Amino acid sequence: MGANGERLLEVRGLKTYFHTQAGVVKAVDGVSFDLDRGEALAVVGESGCGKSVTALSILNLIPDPPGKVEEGEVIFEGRNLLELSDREIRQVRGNHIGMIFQDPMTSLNPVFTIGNQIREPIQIHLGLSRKEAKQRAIELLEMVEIPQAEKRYKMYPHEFSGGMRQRAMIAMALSCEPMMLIADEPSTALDVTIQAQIMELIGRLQREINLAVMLITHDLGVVAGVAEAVLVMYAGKVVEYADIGRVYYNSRHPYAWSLMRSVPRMDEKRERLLTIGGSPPSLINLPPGCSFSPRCPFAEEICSEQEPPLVEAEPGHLSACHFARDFERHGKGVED
Amino acid sequence: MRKGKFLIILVAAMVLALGVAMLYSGCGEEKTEEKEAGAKEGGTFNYCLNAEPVSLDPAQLQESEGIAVGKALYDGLMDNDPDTMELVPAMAESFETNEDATVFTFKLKEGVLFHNGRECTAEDFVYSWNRVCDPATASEVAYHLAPVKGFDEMQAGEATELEGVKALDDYTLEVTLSYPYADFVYHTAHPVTSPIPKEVVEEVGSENFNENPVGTGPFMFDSWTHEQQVVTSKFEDYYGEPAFLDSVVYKIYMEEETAYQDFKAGTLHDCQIPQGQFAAAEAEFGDHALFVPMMGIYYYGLNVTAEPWKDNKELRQALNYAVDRQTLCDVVMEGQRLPAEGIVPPSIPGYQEGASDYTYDIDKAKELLAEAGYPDGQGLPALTLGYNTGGGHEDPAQFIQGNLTELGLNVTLEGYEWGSYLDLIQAGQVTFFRMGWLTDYPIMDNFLYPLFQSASVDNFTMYNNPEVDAMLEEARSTADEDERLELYREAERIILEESPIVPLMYYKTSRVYANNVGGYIRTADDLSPMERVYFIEE
Amino acid sequence: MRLPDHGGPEDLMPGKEQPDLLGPEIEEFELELEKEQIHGRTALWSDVWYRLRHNKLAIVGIVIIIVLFLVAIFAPLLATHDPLYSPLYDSTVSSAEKAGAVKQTPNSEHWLGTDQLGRDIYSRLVHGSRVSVEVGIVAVLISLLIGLLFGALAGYFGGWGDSVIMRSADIFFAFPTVLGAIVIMTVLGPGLINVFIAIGVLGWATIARIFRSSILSVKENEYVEAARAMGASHARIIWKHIMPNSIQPIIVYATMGVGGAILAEAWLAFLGLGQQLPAPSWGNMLSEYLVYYTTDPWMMFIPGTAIVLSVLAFILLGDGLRDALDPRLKGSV
Amino acid sequence: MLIFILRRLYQTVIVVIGVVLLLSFMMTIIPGDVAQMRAPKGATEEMLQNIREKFHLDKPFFSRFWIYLKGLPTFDLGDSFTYKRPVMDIIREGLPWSIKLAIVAEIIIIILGILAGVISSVSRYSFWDVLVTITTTILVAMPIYWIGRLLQLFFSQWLSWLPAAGAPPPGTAFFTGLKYYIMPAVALAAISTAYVARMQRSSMLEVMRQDYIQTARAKGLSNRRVTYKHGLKNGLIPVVTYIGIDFGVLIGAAVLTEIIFNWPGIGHKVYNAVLQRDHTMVIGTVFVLVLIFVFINLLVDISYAFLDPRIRLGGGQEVT
Repeated sequence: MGANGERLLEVRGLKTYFHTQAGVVKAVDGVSFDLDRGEALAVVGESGCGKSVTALSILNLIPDPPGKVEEGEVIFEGRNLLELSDREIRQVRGNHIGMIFQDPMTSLNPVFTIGNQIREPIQIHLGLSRKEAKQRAIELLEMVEIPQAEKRYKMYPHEFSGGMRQRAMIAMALSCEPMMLIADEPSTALDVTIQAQIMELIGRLQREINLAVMLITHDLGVVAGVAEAVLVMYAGKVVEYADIGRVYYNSRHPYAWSLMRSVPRMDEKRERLLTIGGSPPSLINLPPGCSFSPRCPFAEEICSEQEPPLVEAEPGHLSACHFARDFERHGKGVED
Repeated sequence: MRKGKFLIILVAAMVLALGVAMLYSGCGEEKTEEKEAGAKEGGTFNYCLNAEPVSLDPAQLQESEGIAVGKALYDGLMDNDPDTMELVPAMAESFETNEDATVFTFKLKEGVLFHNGRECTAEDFVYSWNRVCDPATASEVAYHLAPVKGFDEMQAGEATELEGVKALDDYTLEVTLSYPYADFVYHTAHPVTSPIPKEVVEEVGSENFNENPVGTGPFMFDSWTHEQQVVTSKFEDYYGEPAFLDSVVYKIYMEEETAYQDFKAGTLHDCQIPQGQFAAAEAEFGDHALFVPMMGIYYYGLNVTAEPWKDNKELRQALNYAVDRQTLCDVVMEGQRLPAEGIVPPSIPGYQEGASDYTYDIDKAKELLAEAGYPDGQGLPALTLGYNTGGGHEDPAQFIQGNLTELGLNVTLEGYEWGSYLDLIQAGQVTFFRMGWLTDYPIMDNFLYPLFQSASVDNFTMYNNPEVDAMLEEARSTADEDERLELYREAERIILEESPIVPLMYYKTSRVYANNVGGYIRTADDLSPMERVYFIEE
Repeated sequence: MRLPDHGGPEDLMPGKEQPDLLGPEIEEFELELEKEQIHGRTALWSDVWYRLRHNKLAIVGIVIIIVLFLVAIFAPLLATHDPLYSPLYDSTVSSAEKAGAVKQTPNSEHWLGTDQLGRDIYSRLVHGSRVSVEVGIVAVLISLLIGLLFGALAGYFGGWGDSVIMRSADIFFAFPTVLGAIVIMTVLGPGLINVFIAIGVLGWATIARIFRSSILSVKENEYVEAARAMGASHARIIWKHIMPNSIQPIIVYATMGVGGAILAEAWLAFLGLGQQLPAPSWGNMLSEYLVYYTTDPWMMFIPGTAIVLSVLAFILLGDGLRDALDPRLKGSV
Repeated sequence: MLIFILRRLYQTVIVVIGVVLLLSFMMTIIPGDVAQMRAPKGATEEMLQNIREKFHLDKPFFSRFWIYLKGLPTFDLGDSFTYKRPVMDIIREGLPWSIKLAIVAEIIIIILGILAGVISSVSRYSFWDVLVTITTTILVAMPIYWIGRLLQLFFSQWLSWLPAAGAPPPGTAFFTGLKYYIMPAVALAAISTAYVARMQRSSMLEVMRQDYIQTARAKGLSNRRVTYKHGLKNGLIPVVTYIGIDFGVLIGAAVLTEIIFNWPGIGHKVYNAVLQRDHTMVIGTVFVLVLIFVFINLLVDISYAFLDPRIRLGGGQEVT
């Protein structure tokens, strides 16, 4: 939410639906947010809330069929990415926006060497020769703190450890000096210690090369040190959007609030972690009113009747709850 | 919707497949008018063989493919006239026989050359016949010379030369038999008895003569690509009329159907007509489709030592009246066979019409069945009718079963593959069986003696009639042709009356040859003499 | 993990897949969708039936199979003629009529025409379905019996028995199938029962392999350990605990195996080693009519289409079953 | 890796000996007296006995088996009963034809099968996909000899484009000779092509939803590059394995094809040999066929390891 820099990306009313035989799955249903140069935004939510689809929609990577971006705009550097031709969007992918994925074990092609895979976008987007591209790839490997880069360059993914692979993925995503990096749960599949290293690396790179980062995670804990703003999603919609401090300490939405309490934290002593009962709703058949209402500990009658709009609970803090403005009082009253 | 489209395509594909099949109905090729005949010298004739020849060594010529090639490479003392099957001299100028048909003296033509250029003399016959009978040669067809004196000693390894074969001089050969056998001279028309040059055998080794055959025939051997073809070329110094053709390539096919396809495509100049296409072939190729009666009989045998056939002549005769040979030949076999009411076919000198009075007469059959003790088939155990699979015997077998069912019998079919079939018949496990008999020589003896003489190994019906045995022996020692044939005829009538077999059909050749070919005939032993064949000027 | 009722042509494919490039969360979401919304419960066989029911190609297969079975059961009622009757054998029929009785093209009297002996092809086709059904079922049962027994012995007990059995399976694999069938049939002689045995015996190795490997994967599971700890007998453990959990690929293979057996009957008949004549079987009919493929090609399309359709049906059902039983199961064609 | 190869070799030997043992036994219990079949018209019992001795038929089963086994390492397979020539000579003549046919069939399988599979996986539910799916399923369901006959009916009988059968005669020019291969190779390849197409399709679809494909797309690669570089190389792995193993099968499984197309190969010969009770021929031929089959399997296993870098060094993964 830091509106202090130069605007890089604007997402407006993004709707991505999947057309299945069981019905239309509204995976992303009207999501809007902004990202400035060098800013780090965390997109948080449970599995199936639409955060990955949002990321894929930005790069127009939604498989069609069955998926389709139905509505909305993704303005990147003044151009609507959704209206670009195939050729043009490919110039953006990997070149201006890099992306890394959750599972480094499977995200690298097992039959090509690491070097080959890093070299590929460099050659394609920057038009470097094979030799130059190799030089650049080795530099990149060094940049992401992979030792013996020259030797590693020739190795296959299966010869790398998980953390190494994710570093290689990052190197690959950053190979063309993109302005923005989308990291889709970059550390989820890794050991806790490695997780921290990877997040640290992303944080460092973001600062050093003024990279805008869209960090997708279900785990608020890991973004604490990196992200400046947080977008909380639930059932394909934005339910809370604010800078990180506000979401952490002054959440205005019961879902985000519960999420905060489901994460173990160093700085707070809690007797037990909160768990959110039930499971995410079917995106085909959303419950009436607020999607979260069946699971919401504070739900009232209105919640299952009317869908709450996304409103400014306080300046710079958006929340989609009927009680957003007086959530603190309302929520605490119930909990204690 | 996608699936709808898919299903529609699926159904459409099926319907289309069926539709194509239905729409197509015999739109045969246009028959081209034959050009005016005019023999042309030269050319290469592609002759169809239906299997790989087992061997090209005369000592191993046993099956029709080997013999077809052998007939072109080798000549013998005598030959059969291609049209009448009567005996005519080949390398022999003439021959004489003594009173009781035990000694034959052949006078040879002079100046007959082997393919290697050397003249062939009586000594070469002596050498070649000895070689055939030598156990070291391991000939499976040495039996052609079995009547020659000294044969048994030779086979047993007790002698190294046939006692009964002598070269009196370069051009006189004397053959003595161990028993009277007037028809022996027919054996000398078989290519197994052809002469081969000793020096070639010694040069290449007896075992390899097969791959390097040299004879006195109208064509010389060039090459043999196993499973593919045998190439022969015209022998310019042939003692008889030299061939018109430059060369004959014997193409080896494993399957009649595919050969027929290639014939139609022009790759082959002749081939067998596959079963089921006789009528169509006749319509398409007219008189180039040759259906010539052959020297063979197709019959169902009854093991007369086994129940229920044993001592029940009426039952056996009933079967003979119950089968509709005419329909079998005309409809099932598409006219490609001749109804057989006797054993010896019409192509054999001595053939008698009406050897039996077995006609299709279901009432008579029923009468006989009742006389046999099984009125309307009651009391008769279920019969099993055996046949060997894969040779086109299925349809006749089913037809016979239908006929016998009509008679009131309970018949099941049992198909065996050839490998075990003969065994089962001889072991008496199959007592009602299909069998065919093709003879090596156009003589009545060759039908009656092997099949019905009580000690013969090929007597599958176990028929044993001392009277018939005596008659057959007598016939063999009768040098006078007419007398001899009369004896055979009588024996045939007796056998038929006793009905150990149900004769069904006489084989016919089923051969087609190309439009641009002349002089092509098919003989009763299912061969085509290549020296008579020529191409016609287009 | 797949969209609940995907029924596109890809259902034919050995390895069933899901829509590509969906993010992981979509897949998880779909799982939820299947479990909760559609089924409400997780009983296996109802799941299977549900998925199968929504696979149109499998339904096509099932329909053909049902028709095949109905035809086989009610063959005598459906046939318009005695499948063995031919006017050629009939002494009351004139010879002119006999000459015209064979190889008639389809007409109102003979719906699919008559064969080379003048018999009604339609009636022979209807009766022939019985042979196909019998061969399919019996041969597969024999394969199952041998294959499951040896597979269970090998997989469950391991050790040298395992080695012996699996090496024997290797031997059967290395043996060219057609040749194996020919040799077995020449040993046994022709006839329907021997066709069952030959086809059945040749199929055991695959089933043993599949069953063994699934037993190996199930064997170490906790519930098996638990059963063993409670002193259950080997037979009981295999039957009660391992079987239900390893049987799925076997069911798929066996279903397709029925189609394979129908096909095998056909080529055995072609080699003259099949069902004894004159009883009609599709294999016999096809090889009989094949003779006339240049003069009367329509004939061979009748048994040919029947064979293809019924084999197709079992393949479609097998594919459908595999997807329905376990969408992730792969490669056991 | 070495241990892996050694283990496979040991299994190979066991399988080969097992096949010979099984086959010898079966040939022994096949009804039908070899001597009887070989004997001339009018043969005596003595002559039959000679034949039996010549072919060792009078000896007990195990001593005959031992005679075989002794000859195997030097490829001394005895003489054919029917052709009276060394079985190995006959195999030497037939095997090249079988292998050549299998190679052409394999080329058809590779080109058509993989192409069809890739096309239908790339454009799922398109016309081509549906066509490929229907064709492949029907092909699998068709008796191979019927496929052969249909081909002959269409291309030889009706259209006269191709020779109905047979191998190219000696001295035929290469391209003319190729015409002889087309139909038998297509018939032989039909079922495998269908399997490969189905396998390739599902393997491609499987690969195309792997994370690394998404990575490749996110790198901004063109669809073509994603499919044919990143997808195909991975998607080919199981297919290549299948094709390799199938090559061994094709050489030995061509019995029906070789009969219908009058191909002078080895499958044809062995079929006739069974019917002729030519024991030495049957056992010798199958021995060579099985040897080829297991050897190719071995090669495939080893080459598989080189195709997939994951196995190259890891060494543990066995392919069955």
